[in-house]
Amino acid sequence: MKIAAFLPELLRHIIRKPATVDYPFKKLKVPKDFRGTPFLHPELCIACRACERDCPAEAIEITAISDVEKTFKMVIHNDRCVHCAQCVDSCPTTPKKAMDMDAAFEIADFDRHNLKAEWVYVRAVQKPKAPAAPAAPAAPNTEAPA
Amino acid sequence: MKVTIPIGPQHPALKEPISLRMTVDGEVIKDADLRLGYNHRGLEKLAEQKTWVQNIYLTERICGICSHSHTTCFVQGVEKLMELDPPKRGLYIRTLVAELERVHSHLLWLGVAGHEAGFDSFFMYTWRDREVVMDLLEIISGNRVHYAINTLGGVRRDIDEAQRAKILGSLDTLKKRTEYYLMIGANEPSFVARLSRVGYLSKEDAIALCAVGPTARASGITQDVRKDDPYAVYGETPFEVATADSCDVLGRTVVRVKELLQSYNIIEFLMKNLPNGPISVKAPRRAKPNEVVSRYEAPRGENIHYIRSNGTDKPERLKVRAPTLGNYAATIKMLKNGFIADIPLIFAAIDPCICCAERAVKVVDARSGEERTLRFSELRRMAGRRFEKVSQKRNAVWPF
Amino acid sequence: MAVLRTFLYLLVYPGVVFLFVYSTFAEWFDRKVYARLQNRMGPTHTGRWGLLQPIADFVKLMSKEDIVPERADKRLFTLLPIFGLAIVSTAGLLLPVWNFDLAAPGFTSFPGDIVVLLYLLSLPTLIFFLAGWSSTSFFSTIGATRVLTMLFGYEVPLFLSVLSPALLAGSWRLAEIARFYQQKPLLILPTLLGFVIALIAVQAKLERTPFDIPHAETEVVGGTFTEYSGKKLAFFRLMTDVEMVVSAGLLAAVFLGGFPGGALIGFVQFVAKTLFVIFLLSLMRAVTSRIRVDQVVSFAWRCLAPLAVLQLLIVILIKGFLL
Amino acid sequence: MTDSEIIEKAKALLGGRALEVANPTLRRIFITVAPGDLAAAVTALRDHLGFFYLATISGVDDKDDYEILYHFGNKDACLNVRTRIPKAAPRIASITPVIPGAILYERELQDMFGIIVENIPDPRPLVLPEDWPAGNFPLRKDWKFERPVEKIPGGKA
Repeated sequence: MKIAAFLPELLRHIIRKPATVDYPFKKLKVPKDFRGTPFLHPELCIACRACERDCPAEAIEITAISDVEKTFKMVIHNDRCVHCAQCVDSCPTTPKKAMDMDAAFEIADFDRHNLKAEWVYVRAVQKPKAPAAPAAPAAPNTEAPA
Repeated sequence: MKVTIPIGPQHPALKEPISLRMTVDGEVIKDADLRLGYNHRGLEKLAEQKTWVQNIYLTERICGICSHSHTTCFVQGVEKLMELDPPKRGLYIRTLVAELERVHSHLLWLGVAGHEAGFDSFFMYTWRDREVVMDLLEIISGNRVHYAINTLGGVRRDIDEAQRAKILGSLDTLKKRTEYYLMIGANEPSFVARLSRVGYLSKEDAIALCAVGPTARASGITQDVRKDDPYAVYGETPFEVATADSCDVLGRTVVRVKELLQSYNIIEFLMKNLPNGPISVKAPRRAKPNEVVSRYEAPRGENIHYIRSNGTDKPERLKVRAPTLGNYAATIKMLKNGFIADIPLIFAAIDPCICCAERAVKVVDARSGEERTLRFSELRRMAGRRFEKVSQKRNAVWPF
Repeated sequence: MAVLRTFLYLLVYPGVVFLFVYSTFAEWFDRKVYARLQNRMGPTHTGRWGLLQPIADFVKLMSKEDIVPERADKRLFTLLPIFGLAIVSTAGLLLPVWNFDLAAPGFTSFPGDIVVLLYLLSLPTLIFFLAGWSSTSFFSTIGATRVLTMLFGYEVPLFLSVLSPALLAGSWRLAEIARFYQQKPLLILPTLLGFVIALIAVQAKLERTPFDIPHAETEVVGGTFTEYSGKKLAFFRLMTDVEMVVSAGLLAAVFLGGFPGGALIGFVQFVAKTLFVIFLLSLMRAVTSRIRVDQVVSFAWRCLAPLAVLQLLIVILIKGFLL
Repeated sequence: MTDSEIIEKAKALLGGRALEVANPTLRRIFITVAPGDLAAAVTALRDHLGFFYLATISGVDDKDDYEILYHFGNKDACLNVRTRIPKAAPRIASITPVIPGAILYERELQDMFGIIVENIPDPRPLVLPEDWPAGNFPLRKDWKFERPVEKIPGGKA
C-alpha cells in the first residue's frame, strides 16, 4: 500500500507534450485501406444487383431507367450505410471492382438528402476473359458521383 | 426509513439506458429492482428476415465494444451448418482480432472502473494506452470499432509482414503499461479502499445464479469457454485461465488484468507461428436444415448463439444470449447491503454491456422491516415525508 | 479622500473585482495543471492558452435558463447563491495581503481576524447543505446529508492545524502572525506538519476529488447542485472558486510566512504563494480517487485529528522551551 | 469425460425418460425429454453430471408446437435438454427451484412466446414495456411486423 503511488508518473508528464490531438485544427492520418464511404465506378458496373442484395443496411438501390439503352440509376443512401464494405466484396466484376471504398469519414450533415449519392449509367458489358484486353465500351455517364 | 432512489434510465454513471430502483436506508441499499428493455431492438426477429451474409453485420452491432465476439460466435455456428472448413491462416487472424478486442475491452473497463471510483487520472492514462490497440485494429481491419473482419468461411483481410512486425513491436509497451496499472490498482490506497470488499459474491451464489466471465472467475470458479470448449485455434495456443478468490470488485480487477497479460502471450504466440495459405473459402448462399449451438468467450463472459436453419438463405431462429444478461442476477445479489457510493462501482464491475443484454429484470423483495435509528434519522424522516408528498403529486413520473 | 480610498479598497483592488478575476485565473491554473498532470491539453481555445475559459463558462451559465423546482422554498433557493458569494468575498477581504504596514493597518486587520476568517470559511458548508436540502430532489438531499457528515470529519483537524502557528506566533492577528514568521523563518519548519493536515482538510472543505462525495456525478448526479441551473449555478461555481483562493490565501498567510514587501512585491508574493498552494491541491486531486463518506470520517478522526493534536503539542513544547 | 461417457451416464441416470439422445459434433449433446419430467431430469444432470451452469433457454416456434431447449455447460461438453409443448396448451414447469439463475430466461420465454411458466417466482414482463398490448408475442412466427415507410424530414424528396 504505497501513498500517492501515481505521483512519479504524473510529475513526469507535467512537462511532456500532451497525448491529445487538437482535433479540428490538427488531424490524424487515416491508415491505408480505411473503410470510408462506398462509391461506384459507373463504367465498370454490370448492374447485377449483387451489392444491393448483400447490403445489410439496404443502402444501395439500383433502378432500371430504360431497357432499350440498358441505362440504370444507382443510389447509395450514405445516411443508412454502415461502412462494412460487403458491397465491395460481393461485386463480381473483374479485374477491377465497380464498387469501391474511399477514406472519407467526416460525412456528418444537417440534411440527410445531401448524403445520397446518385449515378446514372449504361450497363457495362462484361467481356469474357478473352486473351485480348477487353475494350469496355466507353459508357456515356451523364452524372458524376455527387 | 425507506427511500427509493431511481438510478437511471438516464444517469451519468450509466452509459446506456437501464433503470435501477434502489430502496435505501440512509446510505445502505436494502433491495434493488433492475428494469431493462429501454433499447430492446428486436434483434432475433430481425435476424429471421435477413440473409446469412447480412446477419454477420447485424450480430456485429449487438455490442459496440465486443462486436467481434458476436460475429465470430455467429460465423462459427453458420460454418458448422454449411459444413465449411475455414483455412488455418483465417482462423489464426480471427483469433488474433479476438484477443486484440479482449485487450482493448479490458483496458477500457479499467478506465471506466477508475472513472466510477473518481480516479480520473487512472481513467485518462488507461484510455491513452488503449489507443495503441485501437490503432492496431484500425490498421488490420480498416475500422476502430466494428472490424467486420469475419466472413462465412474465414476472414476478409490478410496480415502482411509490416503489420505483423508492428503488432509484435507494440506488445512490449502494452505489457509494460499493464504491469504498471496492476501495481497502481493494487497499491493506490484511496482506489483500493473503494474496491476491496465491495460487491461481494460468494462462490455458491455465483454458481447458483449462473454468473459468467470475470465475475464468476473472481469468485473462484475456473470457467472459460476457451479452455472448456476450444474454438478457432485456442486448442493449440498455450494460456492459463486467470482466477482470483477474493469475490469482490478488487478480485474482478485483478482477474481482468491477468487476462490482459495472458492475451499478450496469446497474441505473441499467434504472430510468431502464423501459417501461410488462403484466408477464406467460398460459402454457399443456402444452408441445409440443421441446428447448432455455438459458444465464445467474450471479454465479459460466455456468449452463446443457438442457430437453426431451414434450407433457405435466411435463418429459421437465431437465439443470442450476451454475457451481461447472465451477470444481472448476480448483480442484484451484490448490490444488497452495499453503499450508495458503491452502486456505480458494483454495476461497472460486471462490465455491463446493456445493449447486449436487452433481456433481464429481477426483483429482490426482501422487505426487511426493521427501523434503524440513526443520528440523522429525524432529518431523514422529514425527507421521507417530503418525498411521499412529492411522489403522490407527480406519480405519473415514477410508477412505484 | 478617505471615503474614495475605502471605496476603491472595497470594490476594486483588494475587493470584489480583483477577487473574481483572480479566482477565475486560479480555476484556469487548477484545470490546466490537472490536465497536464493527466497528459491532456486542458482549456486552450478561449483566449490565450484558454485563459478565458472559466469566464466563458460563467457567462454561458449566466445566459442559461434558470429553473426553480416546484416544491422548493423559492426565496431560500434563490438567496443561497448570493449569500454564499457574499460570505466568501468578505472572507477574502480579511486576508493580510492588503494592509502593507502594521503601523497604519487598514480596517480589515484586527486582533482575532483569523477566527473570523475561519468562521466565514465554514459558513459555505452550511450554505451547500441548505442548497441541497431546499431543492427537494433525492440526489440533492443525499448530497446535503453527505456535506454535513463530511463536515464532522475535516472541521476539527482544519481548525487545530491552522490555529497552531497562530499559537506559536502568540497573536490572533493574521498580519502579526505573518510578520512573526517573516522575522523568524526557521520556525516555519515545525508547522509543516500542520500545513499538510490543513491542505487535506481544505481539499475536503472545497469538496475536491478525494472528498468530492457530495457532488460525485457518478453516484448522486449533481449532488447538492442537481437542481441548480443558470445564474444560481454560475454564482455557486464562482463561490467555490473564490473559496479556493481565500483558503489558499489563508494557508499561505499562516504557514508560508505571509506576503511581505509593500504593495507591489506583496502582491507578487500573494499570487506566487497562493498558486503554489493551488498547485499542491490539484496535485492531490490528480493522485487520489474518491473515497466513501464513512471512509472520510474514519480517515479524519483516525489519522488527521491525532496528527493535528501532535502538531499542537510540538508548538506548545517549542513555545515553552525555546521562546 | 468424453462425449460417449457422458451419454452413457445420462442414459443410466434418466432411464426411460431420455426419449432420444443425439451427438451431432464434438462436445455437443442433445437429449429430448417429455415436459412432465423436465425438472427431475435437470436435477439428476445437475447433481451427478455437474451440469449446474445453465447458459440460456431458447424457445423455437415449430409449426404446431413450441420447442424449448435448455443449454447446460460444464468442463467437458455442452448438453442441451429439449422439450416440446403443444401450441394449444403452452405450459411448462419452472426450473428455478433447481437452478435459481434460470429466472431471467424463463421470463423472456414468457414475454416472447406467451408460454406460461408455472410457479415462476416473479411473473412480471421481462423485456416488453408495461404498455405493450397484451396477447401478442413478438417471436411467434404468425406475429407479423411491417416496417413503417421511412420519411426523411426536410429537403427535396
